[in-house]
Amino acid sequence: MAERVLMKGNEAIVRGAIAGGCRAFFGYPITPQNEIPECMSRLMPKAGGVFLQAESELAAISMVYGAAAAGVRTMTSSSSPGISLKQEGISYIAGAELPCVIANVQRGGPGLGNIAAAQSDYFQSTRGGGHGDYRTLVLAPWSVMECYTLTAEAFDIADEYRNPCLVLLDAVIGQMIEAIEIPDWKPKVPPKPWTTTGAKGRPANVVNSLYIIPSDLEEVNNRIQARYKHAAEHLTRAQSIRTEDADVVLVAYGCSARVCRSVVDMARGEGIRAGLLRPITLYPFPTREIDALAERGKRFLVVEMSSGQMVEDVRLAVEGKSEVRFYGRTGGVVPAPAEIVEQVKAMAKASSGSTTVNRQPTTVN
Amino acid sequence: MAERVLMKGNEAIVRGAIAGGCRAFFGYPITPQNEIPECMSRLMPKAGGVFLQAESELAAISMVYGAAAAGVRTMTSSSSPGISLKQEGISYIAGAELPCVIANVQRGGPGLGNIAAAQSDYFQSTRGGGHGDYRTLVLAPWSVMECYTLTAEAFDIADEYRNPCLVLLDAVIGQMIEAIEIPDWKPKVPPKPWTTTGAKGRPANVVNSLYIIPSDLEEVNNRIQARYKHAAEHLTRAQSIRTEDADVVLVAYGCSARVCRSVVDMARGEGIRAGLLRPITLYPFPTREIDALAERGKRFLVVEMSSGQMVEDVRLAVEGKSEVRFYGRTGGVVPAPAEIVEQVKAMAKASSGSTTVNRQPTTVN
Amino acid sequence: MQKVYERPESMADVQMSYCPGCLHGTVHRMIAEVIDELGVREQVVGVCPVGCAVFMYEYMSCDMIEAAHGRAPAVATGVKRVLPDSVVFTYQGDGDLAAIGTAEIIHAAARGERITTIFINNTTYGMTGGQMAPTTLLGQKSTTCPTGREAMREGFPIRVCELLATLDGPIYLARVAPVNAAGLVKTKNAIKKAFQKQLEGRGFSLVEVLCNCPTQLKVSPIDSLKWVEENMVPYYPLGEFVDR
Amino acid sequence: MQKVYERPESMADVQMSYCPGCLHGTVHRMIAEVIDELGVREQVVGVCPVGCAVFMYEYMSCDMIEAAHGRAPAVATGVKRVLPDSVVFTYQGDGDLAAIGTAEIIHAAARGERITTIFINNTTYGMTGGQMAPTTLLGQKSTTCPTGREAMREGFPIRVCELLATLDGPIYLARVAPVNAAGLVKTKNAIKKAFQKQLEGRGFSLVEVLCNCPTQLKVSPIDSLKWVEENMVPYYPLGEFVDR
Amino acid sequence: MHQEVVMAGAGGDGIMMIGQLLAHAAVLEGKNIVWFPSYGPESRGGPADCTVILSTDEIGSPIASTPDVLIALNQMQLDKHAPTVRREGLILLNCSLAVPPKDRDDCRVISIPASEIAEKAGAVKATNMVMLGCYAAVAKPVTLESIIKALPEVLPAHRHNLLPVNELALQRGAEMGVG
Amino acid sequence: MHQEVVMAGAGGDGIMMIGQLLAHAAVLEGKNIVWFPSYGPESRGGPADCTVILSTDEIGSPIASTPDVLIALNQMQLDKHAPTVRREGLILLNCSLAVPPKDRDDCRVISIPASEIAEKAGAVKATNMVMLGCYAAVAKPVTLESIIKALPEVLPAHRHNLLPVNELALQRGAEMGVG
Amino acid sequence: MGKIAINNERCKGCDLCVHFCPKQVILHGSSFNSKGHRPPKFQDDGVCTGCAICARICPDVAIEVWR
Amino acid sequence: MGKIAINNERCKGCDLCVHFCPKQVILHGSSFNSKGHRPPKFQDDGVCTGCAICARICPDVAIEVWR
Ligand SMILES: Cc1ncc(C[n+]2csc(CCOP(=O)(O)OP(=O)(O)O)c2C)c(N)n1
Ligand SMILES: Cc1ncc(C[n+]2csc(CCOP(=O)(O)OP(=O)(O)O)c2C)c(N)n1
Ligand code: SF4
Ligand code: SF4
Ligand code: SF4
Ligand code: SF4
Ligand code: SF4
Ligand code: SF4
Ligand SMILES: [Mg+2]
Ligand SMILES: [Mg+2]
Repeated sequence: MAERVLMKGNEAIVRGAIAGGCRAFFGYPITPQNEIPECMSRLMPKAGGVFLQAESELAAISMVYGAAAAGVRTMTSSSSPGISLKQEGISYIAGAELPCVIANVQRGGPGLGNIAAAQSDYFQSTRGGGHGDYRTLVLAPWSVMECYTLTAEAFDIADEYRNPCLVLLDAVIGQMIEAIEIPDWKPKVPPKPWTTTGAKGRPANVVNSLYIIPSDLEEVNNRIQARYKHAAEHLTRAQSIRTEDADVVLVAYGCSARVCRSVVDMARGEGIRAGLLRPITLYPFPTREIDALAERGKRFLVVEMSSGQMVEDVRLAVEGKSEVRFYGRTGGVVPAPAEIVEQVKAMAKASSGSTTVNRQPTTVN
Repeated sequence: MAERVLMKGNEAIVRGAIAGGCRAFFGYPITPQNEIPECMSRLMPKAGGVFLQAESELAAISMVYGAAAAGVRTMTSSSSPGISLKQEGISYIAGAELPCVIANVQRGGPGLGNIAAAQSDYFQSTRGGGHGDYRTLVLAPWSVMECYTLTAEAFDIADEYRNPCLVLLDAVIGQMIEAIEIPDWKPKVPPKPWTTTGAKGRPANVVNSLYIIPSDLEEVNNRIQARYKHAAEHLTRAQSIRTEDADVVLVAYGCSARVCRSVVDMARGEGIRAGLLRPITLYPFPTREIDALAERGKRFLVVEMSSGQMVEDVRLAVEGKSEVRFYGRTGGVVPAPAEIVEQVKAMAKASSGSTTVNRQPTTVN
Repeated sequence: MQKVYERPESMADVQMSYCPGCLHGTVHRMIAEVIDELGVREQVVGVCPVGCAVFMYEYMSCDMIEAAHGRAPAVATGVKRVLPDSVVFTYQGDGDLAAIGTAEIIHAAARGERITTIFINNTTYGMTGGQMAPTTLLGQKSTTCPTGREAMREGFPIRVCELLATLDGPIYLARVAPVNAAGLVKTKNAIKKAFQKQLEGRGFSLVEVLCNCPTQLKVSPIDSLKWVEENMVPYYPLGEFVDR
Repeated sequence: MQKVYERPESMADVQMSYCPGCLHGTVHRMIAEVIDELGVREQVVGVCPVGCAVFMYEYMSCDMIEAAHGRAPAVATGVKRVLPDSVVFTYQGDGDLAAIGTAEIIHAAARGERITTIFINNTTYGMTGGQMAPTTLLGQKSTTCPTGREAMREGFPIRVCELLATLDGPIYLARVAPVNAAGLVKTKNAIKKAFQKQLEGRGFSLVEVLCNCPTQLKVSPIDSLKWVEENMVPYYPLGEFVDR
Repeated sequence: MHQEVVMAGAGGDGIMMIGQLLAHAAVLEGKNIVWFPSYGPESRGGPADCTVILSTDEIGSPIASTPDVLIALNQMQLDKHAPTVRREGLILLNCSLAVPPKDRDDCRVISIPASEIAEKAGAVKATNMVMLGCYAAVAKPVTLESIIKALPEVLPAHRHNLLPVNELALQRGAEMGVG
Repeated sequence: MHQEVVMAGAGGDGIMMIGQLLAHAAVLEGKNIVWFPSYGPESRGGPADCTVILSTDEIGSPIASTPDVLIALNQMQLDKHAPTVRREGLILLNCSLAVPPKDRDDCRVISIPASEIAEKAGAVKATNMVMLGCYAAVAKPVTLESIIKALPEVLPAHRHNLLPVNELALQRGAEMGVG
Repeated sequence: MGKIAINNERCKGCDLCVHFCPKQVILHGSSFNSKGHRPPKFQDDGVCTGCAICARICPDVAIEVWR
Repeated sequence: MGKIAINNERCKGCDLCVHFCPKQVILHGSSFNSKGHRPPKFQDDGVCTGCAICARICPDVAIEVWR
């Protein structure tokens, strides 16, 4: 067994990033992600990279834009309100077809909210909270180990798709400590002939998202959409846990998936065949995997620490073929396994209907 | 016939706002909405209200927050990149349960994009581009007349739901001139005992979105979600044009609905029974209306000036009961009626399948 | 004997969440006293920052608004513009005012908004755990400049009063340090003057209060006041910078 | 006879989209000349603003980045920090730099970023149609202050050089006005000096260029230069504000 | 009655203004109209065009992708828009600054030396009015009277001294259309 | 083996530290662990608690909603967390600062005067260690040896002079648990 | 002649009053309050002038003064 | 002794060169270029010094200078 070291999720983000070739970090403090910039300020100089605390989230994402244009693997991190501030910048990065990595350690919202764990930025993350037809590719770690590996991989993905890649976690995943085995990691860096590094021995390069002629901009959009299509084919990832024989499939990511992992065993302890489908990529979403389960008649219970956001992606995947229920807690409340077990039991008992919604908030149409 | 006056969409926003009781406008220039602040700077002082050009969109939305807290009907306007910058502020307004009106005259994106008309901020508008479990109530005028009336009404809605209300248009609707009849308008202003206007003869009021205890914040979220549920029941609005006997129902809003209005007649001219379902509220979305049409076997062609955003709401409403196709143009390209007629024809010919996607970008899963 | 000093009416009778010895509470009380003395409590609308003083709305007994991080001057502008007879103040830390909120404070000052800002410069982001602030001194360590702030890496600390004094909008700008008996009196006087200037309706007023953060400095409250006097005052000279 | 003046190598041979007589083009050319004279074209990364100069990337023959409105100094910081040997400049209008981008320019200056900013102060938002800028003069009309700027309503114009001069990070700050033959020479010299300062690697440099906007002023190009001289220069005094 | 007109010139040509004048005249006649502008990236002197749709019915798309009528004030704009005009449509051009298209013999093409006519009428600036007058006479979207009646609403008050020359230009243009 | 412990005290009590110490010891023994903190809004002196879950299996929820064990250092935290402990769970409290709960006779409740024991061992600051030692002896999540072995990893290097007193406090606590 | 009263439950034991009192009649405390802080002790030996400096510095508004 | 050449197609007829030439050898133009601007005329009567002030002010980089 390789050596296991104890690490906080936020620290694993930093170490994974550096392993993934990140050499420039620009951030601004905000709880519950402060360990990321703090740890970066210690480790990045040792890795020969740049750490800079920006004057704001706007400045941070713009510095990322500049460093990405200059061809360096770069990232920023923040938590919900700070991520909202970066939306214009993220849209620019997507529009200029630049790679970068962004970590969002979600907290309770809306507004100032609180610093507890929430998953209410799912729409913002997967639908693009900024303007225009872009998306961020979204990875959702559920363990400290995945904080490390998915962050490292995020840089490869961002470079491959020339698009921002978001690592979406929450206060629990960011703040918890687990033992991990540090993997060997070799970044895959594609050539970047488009960088603005000084026009030495080549024509001048321009990094830009302005296309004043609509058909030119449409062409860019088509190129970007084609990349998303490619990602849907090649990047989508989900973990299935005991779904094979399951009657009720829980769908959850990140912290709520951890809770649901306990629920699966507890429910089975009570004789209910429960399983868990855990999307690892939230965009692209594992539509096909869920559709396949729906085809086999499985019923779904979507669990989120939100009032119902990912449930829309599940419903879009299921498209009426099977029942989709939702259970959510908001405002930083982490649901206890027992509450969810109750939901699973109720569902196992009830005859299959169409989409229903339980107790706490609601699906949204 | 009452007197008809020629007016630009953007100007109608201003005049509708003042008729709706708006007495404080805070904005920042950006094309294609500059007529809004410019016209406000002339008309608001005459109405005894406040016009102030802020130093940025961030400041503008924060000034709106302050003025709303002080109990005055207030609004801001911008276009796509500027709206992205307001996302944190909008989330705060929603979290503090304040009313306000925001106009977004959408332009081509992502990034700097261009200044032509687009509808690619639909996700941002209807899913909340900011963090947390809030939504903005979204009204989508398709004529200069509606620019006036829906903006006026937006203030009543915002006050009733204590939530930001977004008037979502685009460069075409904002820039075009039509003749309108100025209606009589009586704002409905509810009492606002929660305003921070100085604690005179009452205990001090606090306007705030910070709830450090998760269960407190969850309670706020439940209250907010209950309002959205109420809105879904009472606020949802859509216009049906020749859908009764239609085989193919076009679904479109704003500028693309105008184009589709032409398409309906053209298609019928060619013997195809086409109709148009035009959502006037985008959030809450007319799910029930679309579901009812789907129940009756109608097939849908969603037309957007985006790579496919509202189509998700249509698919969520249809839930596999009927076929949903998508046709979109992006980057500021306005589709010509003839292109869409081709799509309708192809659809009328083809046998019904499930969701299919045509030519230009794509649905997104 | 009669009572000569008690909780001012404008302060709520609750426990504050600040660390022991943190001057946030001291400055809160001075503001409340000034509001009482000017008899304007019922006109006051205060705007809280995001920072350790984020809960200030619980500690005051006047109307209060919680602003987004850095945006308090814009929120205050929104209030004052629609309620010209109100007395509006913002209370902001150095992260809030001099980092993320730089544009908002400069433009509120340049516009000569009739508001008053109490600016708490404690050279650190107290609330989030002692990260570098724009006012962190050269050489000073923080959780994001663990080897000490270096000019050519993290840049130079910003002197807010001097910066704002180049604008035509402010009518009162002062820097004070309530770290000794005389400083306490001067601080209170400056805050009072700033509010009085607002009542004159001619422009913007701000008082920069050099404060301690014993927690992030990791010293006792008393030593933290000495630290302010010995390290901050030389770089941030005290005095009135604008008075017109 | 030999050619003594032609298009500098660092400028692309294309038509610019500026209005007739607009000095944006004049200043572009000076920047290109300086880059040529210093022989650094292959190290240059320029950052364009959002404003009339938004297409500058088409007019230069060096690497260029289009920044979001106001964020050019942060973008430039990102570039310079990861490519310390590059020569990085931003080109920004008064709306871009002194309104939405206030925080970014102040902090880039305070950090002493080794970049150069060419700041075009034309007292207006040219690109969007002549709205009020932070630098619009008192009394000056604009499409958002149609009756003329009033101090107690729209606030006072901001003097950027004076503002930045209170910081320790800038090593060169100058204001020039290329509105007459002497001004042309001084402008070019100031731009060159600013770039040279960057090459010294000690801090931030900025040249504020008082410019015309004949279109929004609604006067002829020649009259617009007179307007700059008669109305702007008295409020925005020319000279070097920092040189260290 | 339903007519879609694209008017195209350079910034400063007064294209937007004749579009709005036509719109006002149509409103006077109780018609429905939509006016829609489009500008190039240039701040001044770049291409500028607008679309006016007049109809006695409800107007759908505000964009004329295959207009019935093109009014082109210069060569660049003629070249750009001529191909979009519908078969059997009308192309009206200012032959002072442009030559008729070779490949649109499926359309009615009318060339008038509008700049010269305007100059003779008293102001080159009124070239736009000459074109509008001619269009009104040829395609009869509204009467010339309605246009003349609408003039004071469109011309800013401080330009009302120019009413006569504009009116004259409209009439001269109309004569070209009738003739 | 699967055990969920909540440790609760005030900021400055070293709660987070004993949680991490337990985690390190568990890793030394090849167990899976999750440690998770929670702070109040207070900057200093407010409530601070952490959860440690130790297991020989994969760990699901990192939050212990019904913990097996509560270690409470003061009354407020005891009152807050005692009701959450599972039936037949363990409540360990510092009776120097808190009195045992009246309504949890379904649990094993152990009260030790940890502050006094720590003071006698040489430092009140080591109260946390006394509690951890006692817990280790009673519930045997890991051996005391593993904890002592892990101590240097958790204590910052400049505090290594305090290793002996901490070790002593751990042992005194363990003795309370065994006794 | 003055006297002060310290609200022990509000006091956080920062000792700033101890340090600021010009007459040194406030002494470092030794017993804890319910929150674990040690409020100082006012030693009322008639020396207190009621100058209220202690109350002015007290960050927790824990001191009242009589004169 | 100098001379200049004006690139008529690039010129926007702003007349700044006309105004700035110390020798007044650049005159307001009368014919239009293809974009509708009126480039000025260089009147080459040997007075031009090749000082290049005209080229330095020209916003459209339309002037080349020989000396
Ligand atoms: C948009 C946003 N960014 C960052 C934060 C996190 N944050 C909270 S307080 C704070 C800094 C507070 O420092 P300062 O203003 O100096 O106040 P202090 O705590 O020192 O009194 C930060 C960065 C936030 N809440 N929102
Ligand atoms: C976030 C955002 N806000 C607003 C705009 C619109 N905008 C474009 S240019 C500009 C102002 C330009 O003024 P200035 O910087 O002075 O440059 P000038 O055009 O005068 O040269 C504005 C507000 C934008 N593109 N993005
Ligand atoms: S962290 Fe610092 S500023 Fe914040 S309350 Fe504690 S001592 Fe005061
Ligand atoms: S609008 Fe003004 S600043 Fe912009 S190009 Fe024209 S003259 Fe120059
Ligand atoms: S009132 Fe003055 S003398 Fe009396 S205890 Fe307080 S500080 Fe000391
Ligand atoms: S200053 Fe106040 S809080 Fe501090 S020790 Fe004295 S009474 Fe207690
Ligand atoms: S070079 Fe000098 S003298 Fe010759 S035309 Fe130009 S400005 Fe005039
Ligand atoms: S300065 Fe240049 S653009 Fe202007 S008139 Fe002279 S040559 Fe033409
Ligand atoms: Mg601070
Ligand atoms: Mg400008």
